[in-house]
Amino acid sequence: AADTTDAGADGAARTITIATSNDAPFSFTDATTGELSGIDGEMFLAIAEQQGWNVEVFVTDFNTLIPALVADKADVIVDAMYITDARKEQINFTDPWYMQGEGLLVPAGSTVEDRDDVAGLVLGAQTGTVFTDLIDTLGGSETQYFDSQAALITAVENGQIDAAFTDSAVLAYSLVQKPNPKIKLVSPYEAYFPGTIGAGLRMEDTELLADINAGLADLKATPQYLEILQKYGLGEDNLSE
Amino acid sequence: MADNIINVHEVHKTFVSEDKQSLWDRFRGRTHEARRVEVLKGVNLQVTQSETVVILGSSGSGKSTLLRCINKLETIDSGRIYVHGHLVGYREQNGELVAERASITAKKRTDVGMVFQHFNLFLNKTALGNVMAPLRDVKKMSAADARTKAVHHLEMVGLGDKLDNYPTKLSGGQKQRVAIARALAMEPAVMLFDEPTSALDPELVGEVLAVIKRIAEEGTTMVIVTHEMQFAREIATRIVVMDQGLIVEEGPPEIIFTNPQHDKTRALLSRSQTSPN
Amino acid sequence: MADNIINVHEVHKTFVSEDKQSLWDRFRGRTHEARRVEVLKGVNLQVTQSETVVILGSSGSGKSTLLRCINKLETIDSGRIYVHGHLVGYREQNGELVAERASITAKKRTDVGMVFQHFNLFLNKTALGNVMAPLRDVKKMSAADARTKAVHHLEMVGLGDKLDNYPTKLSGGQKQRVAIARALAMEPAVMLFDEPTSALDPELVGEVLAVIKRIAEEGTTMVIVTHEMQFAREIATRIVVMDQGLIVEEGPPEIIFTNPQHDKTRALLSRSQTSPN
Amino acid sequence: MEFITDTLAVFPALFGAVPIVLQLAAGAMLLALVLGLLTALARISQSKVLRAVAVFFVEVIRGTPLLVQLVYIFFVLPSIGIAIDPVPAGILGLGINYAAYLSEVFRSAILSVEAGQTEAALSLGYTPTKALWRVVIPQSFVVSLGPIGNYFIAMVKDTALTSVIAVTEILKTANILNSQTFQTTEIYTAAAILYLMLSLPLARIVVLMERKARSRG
Amino acid sequence: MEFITDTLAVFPALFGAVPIVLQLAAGAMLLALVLGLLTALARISQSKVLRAVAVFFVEVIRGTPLLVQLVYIFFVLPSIGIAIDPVPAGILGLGINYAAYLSEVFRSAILSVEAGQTEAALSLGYTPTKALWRVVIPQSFVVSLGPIGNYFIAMVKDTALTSVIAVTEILKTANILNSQTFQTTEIYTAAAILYLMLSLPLARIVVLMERKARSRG
Ligand SMILES: Nc1ncnc2c1ncn2[C@@H]1O[C@H](COP(=O)(O)OP(=O)(O)OP(=O)(O)O)[C@@H](O)[C@H]1O
Ligand SMILES: Nc1ncnc2c1ncn2[C@@H]1O[C@H](COP(=O)(O)OP(=O)(O)OP(=O)(O)O)[C@@H](O)[C@H]1O
Ligand SMILES: [Mg+2]
Ligand SMILES: [Mg+2]
Repeated sequence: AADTTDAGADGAARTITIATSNDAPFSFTDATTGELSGIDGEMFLAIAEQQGWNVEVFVTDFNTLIPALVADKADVIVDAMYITDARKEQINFTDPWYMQGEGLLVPAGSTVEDRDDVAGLVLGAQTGTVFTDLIDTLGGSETQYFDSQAALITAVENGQIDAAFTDSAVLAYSLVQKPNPKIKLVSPYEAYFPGTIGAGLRMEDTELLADINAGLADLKATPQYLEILQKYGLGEDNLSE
Repeated sequence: MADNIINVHEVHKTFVSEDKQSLWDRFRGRTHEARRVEVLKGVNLQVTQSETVVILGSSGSGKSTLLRCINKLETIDSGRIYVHGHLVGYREQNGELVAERASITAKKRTDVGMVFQHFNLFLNKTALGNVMAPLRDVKKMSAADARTKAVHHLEMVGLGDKLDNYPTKLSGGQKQRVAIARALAMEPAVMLFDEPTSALDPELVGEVLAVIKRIAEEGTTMVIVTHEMQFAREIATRIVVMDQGLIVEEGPPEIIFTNPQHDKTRALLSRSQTSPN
Repeated sequence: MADNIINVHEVHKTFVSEDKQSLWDRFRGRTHEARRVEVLKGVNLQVTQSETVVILGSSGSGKSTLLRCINKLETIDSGRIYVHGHLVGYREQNGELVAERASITAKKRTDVGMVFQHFNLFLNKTALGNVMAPLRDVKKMSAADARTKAVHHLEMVGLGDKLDNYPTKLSGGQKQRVAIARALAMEPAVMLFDEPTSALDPELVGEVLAVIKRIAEEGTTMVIVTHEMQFAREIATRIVVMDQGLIVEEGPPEIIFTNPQHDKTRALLSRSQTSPN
Repeated sequence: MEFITDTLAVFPALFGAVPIVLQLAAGAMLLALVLGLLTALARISQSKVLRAVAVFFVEVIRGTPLLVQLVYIFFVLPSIGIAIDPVPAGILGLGINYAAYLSEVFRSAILSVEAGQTEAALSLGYTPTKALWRVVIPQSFVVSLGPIGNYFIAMVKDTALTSVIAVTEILKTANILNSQTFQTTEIYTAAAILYLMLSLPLARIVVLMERKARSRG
Repeated sequence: MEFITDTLAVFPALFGAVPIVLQLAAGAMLLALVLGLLTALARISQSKVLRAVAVFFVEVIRGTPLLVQLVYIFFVLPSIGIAIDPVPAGILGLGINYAAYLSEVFRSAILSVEAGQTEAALSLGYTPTKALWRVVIPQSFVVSLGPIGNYFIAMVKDTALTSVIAVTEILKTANILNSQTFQTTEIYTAAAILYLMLSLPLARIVVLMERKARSRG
């Protein structure tokens, strides 16, 4: 998968490998259809179609997405990754795709109503996400880091942690997939970390960056852009300027 | 008969050994017919207080098996073995032998001391530890009492200076003397010796035989299996000759050695005369 | 001297064995002084075509070491050993012995056949496979030729019906005869036997000695270490007596056996007369 | 040069995880020793049921990956009401896994003690149970020492697997550092060296213990 | 009941990962056998340098967790220009790791072949090298069969660790399924059973092979 970016010079369709941690609803292979799905997934498919690329998917833990990209395992990170300064030192980001913030997941019986209430509790986040920085500031009695969003949610369900911070879209989506009386999303909740999502590329792949940005601009100009967001429970609030 | 210390009555013992099976037979759970060897074919033997009975017999005649049955290290098919008038390892119920509780058998076994060909010292214990262990674990003696007694018995067998040696630091003859002290310290009514010197280098045999002789002279009741004819003749109050699972001849040594009746006895004696070992 | 098949000249051989060290000494890299034992102290021996030399000597006198040196299974300290006029395992350079290439030593070793006390058959090969292996691997013979030759030699030692038996399915005497066939098939100029029957049960000794005798009668040059005095007397054209690393007496068997000069020889002979084994 | 200083700079953060690793390994080993000995005794017991249970336990544990067992204990057991924190779950998972292997060590060590030892004890009036505990098992421990030591070293390394159940041991710490600083090479090199610093001295000790045990034999 | 049918429903998806597991295990075992034998030969060779290199290799590999080795190969090696796909990286990692262990198996098996075998071969005119390859090594393989088999089973289970380097083997497949359906219990139960279905028959085969080898002896 690594050096397929260079293929296609002879006119054959170019293959782009995307890296994802396979978390719904951002970018994941649908268990039933086998198709790449999700917000970021479908957006990238739209861009790829427009650019005439084939798409391959490389699945790895979230915290190894950047190492995997740098190690040439994939060409683009397409996984709802926040554009942050720390990450920008390692990789390039495209123009913003959309905006979203974190959600707070707690056991059903919890009295937590806001992130200020979690001081002294056992907190959890996914290894490698920006939320690890957030929970470090909240005064939890203990913090635990999980390799996947699913593990994080299960830990709340099991009572192994008292509060989990992660993408609100994931939390909402998981409750739709498997309605679970043991856990609840804190609502209303104003994100501390409203972030901008983008795709990540290796520093040197400037040409590909330009292509994706061009495709993205085109996509944003179509109604399909909002349709994708709405399909997975996001809306106009999440549009990036 | 009740004043017999040991009374072996019509004892039969059969070993059942499975034939070696091929890989596939085992895998498919096929079993061959078992091979059955009757090793004791109705043995009778009485041993009374202060006797020294020496059992002779060629290899495979069942001598060891007989000793092991007396101590219930083997089960028997039929017959009865009484020690001090009690069955060992069994209860009688409607004329049948039924296994008794292990703890009861254990208690009865303290009446019988056994010394093995290969010593069987506890390898993780010193000479002293070997003699003390059963005194503490079985007789529940205090550490101090057990120690005093153990030292006494080790001194009796001439090992007062080897108390703290582990078995690996003892010669064969020394090991066997520790084993004898260990058995004697339990004050059994009878001592069984199964070829106590045949695993020893020739030059070490003498020291062990000397110890056994001294114990005999003190009046301890003993049954000894040995191939040392000269020793047997000197020590035995009675010689018992076994052949193919039966006792074929018995009597005082002066008669057995000078006027053997049974062919087997003659063969045994003649063999020992021509070759010194 | 060049017509000697074997010429051992003033050979010295010392074994250096390190003393057993304690755990801590080893851990801290401390080494004790090595223990040095001079096992050959200047041995001279010539063997000519069709001779059958029998080496006698008590245990530890250096007999095995001498044979092993001849075949370069041991290095020597000083002296020279020539087989067919060539040094084995060494080149001479400015009067010093220098190790030669392993492949050259290997080639020279095919001139010398050796039969070991413990047979050392290749355990993963049948009788036939054992004899064929060196023919194929060393002599580079074709499978068919090697097979023919191997069968021939196995028949010579009376094992034509055991070709496909693995060593575990052969008796000790049969194993030793396979080992002899294996060595003979390489057509060595001389055969060395190191106590070829001492690991055998008494009833199997005869069959091996018979085979060796037949080979001797065919005129094969041989050096035999054995404790079988009767056999030595019958087969030897010359007896060599070793003691403490030296050859102390040699001569034709009729003289050595009837009129031994050296104390050691007399001791050896007298011992063998009193005890039949 | 920069690589070396950068790598060295990672160590302080990783050292913080060493106590957790030691806690995991010590706790799990204790559990494995007790459970392993019990399982071994069950396997050589008279009771058919006990034997079958022990065999089933050993086969299932040895037939599945430790990683799956850890995931199971941490994420699945809570669904039947047994919720366990990461470190205890790690101890439980490692302990149960190694118990299955140690039970085989104990079993073969017990069987390797000569029958003559038991017979001597019986002939002196020990009950079979007492002979097992006072004579056979102490001797079998000496035989087991080497294998136990080697399993302990393996266990120290296997603590790395608990990173998947959110235990902040060395590897997890390295992962977290990596997702913050992205100094992949330096961080994992430091982690590897730290594991070597833990396991090599242990291996030395095991060799020494084994020799010592043998020389006493 | 629903639990059982839900669990059974997971299997088809997991079965898809079995070929990858077999590919990993077979490839890694082949690599481990070759590299392990070479390492063993290096350890018993005359050359001090070769011996030192082999010891270093074995100690480093046995002193670090396989999980760390896999991460290293997959994420760190690319920084020095060696980029490897997940499955080849898994084969390489497992293969190198097991080579270190197999080298010890081979070494002790080679040393366990009686010196008499070599002496007989030498006396028949084999060179030392030829004696090693034609006489000693074939016999040592018979001795090694059992341990090799057991390491192979362990390796099949250790393929689970390659889930962290993005190999879609059984555990990774289970993780992926879990992040979409959240049927934690059913999914991991099915995964555990699948591993048992792979390793138990292998264990049976190893026992049979071992007995067979011994009976030929
Ligand atoms: N556990 C066993 N299973 C099967 N057969 C056995 C067993 N123990 C002994 N035997 C057989 O029982 C027979 C008698 O054995 P026993 O040891 O009593 O003979 P022995 O007279 O003591 O001989 P030795 O002088 O050689 O010690 C022998 O044929 C032996 O092979
Ligand atoms: N590899 C070795 N290392 C140290 N000493 C050795 C070695 N091989 C033999 N020796 C010693 O060399 C001496 C002579 O041994 P050798 O085997 O040649 O005697 P031998 O005459 O063949 O005796 P035997 O009749 O017992 O076979 C002995 O003292 C022996 O202990
Ligand atoms: Mg006997
Ligand atoms: Mg010799």
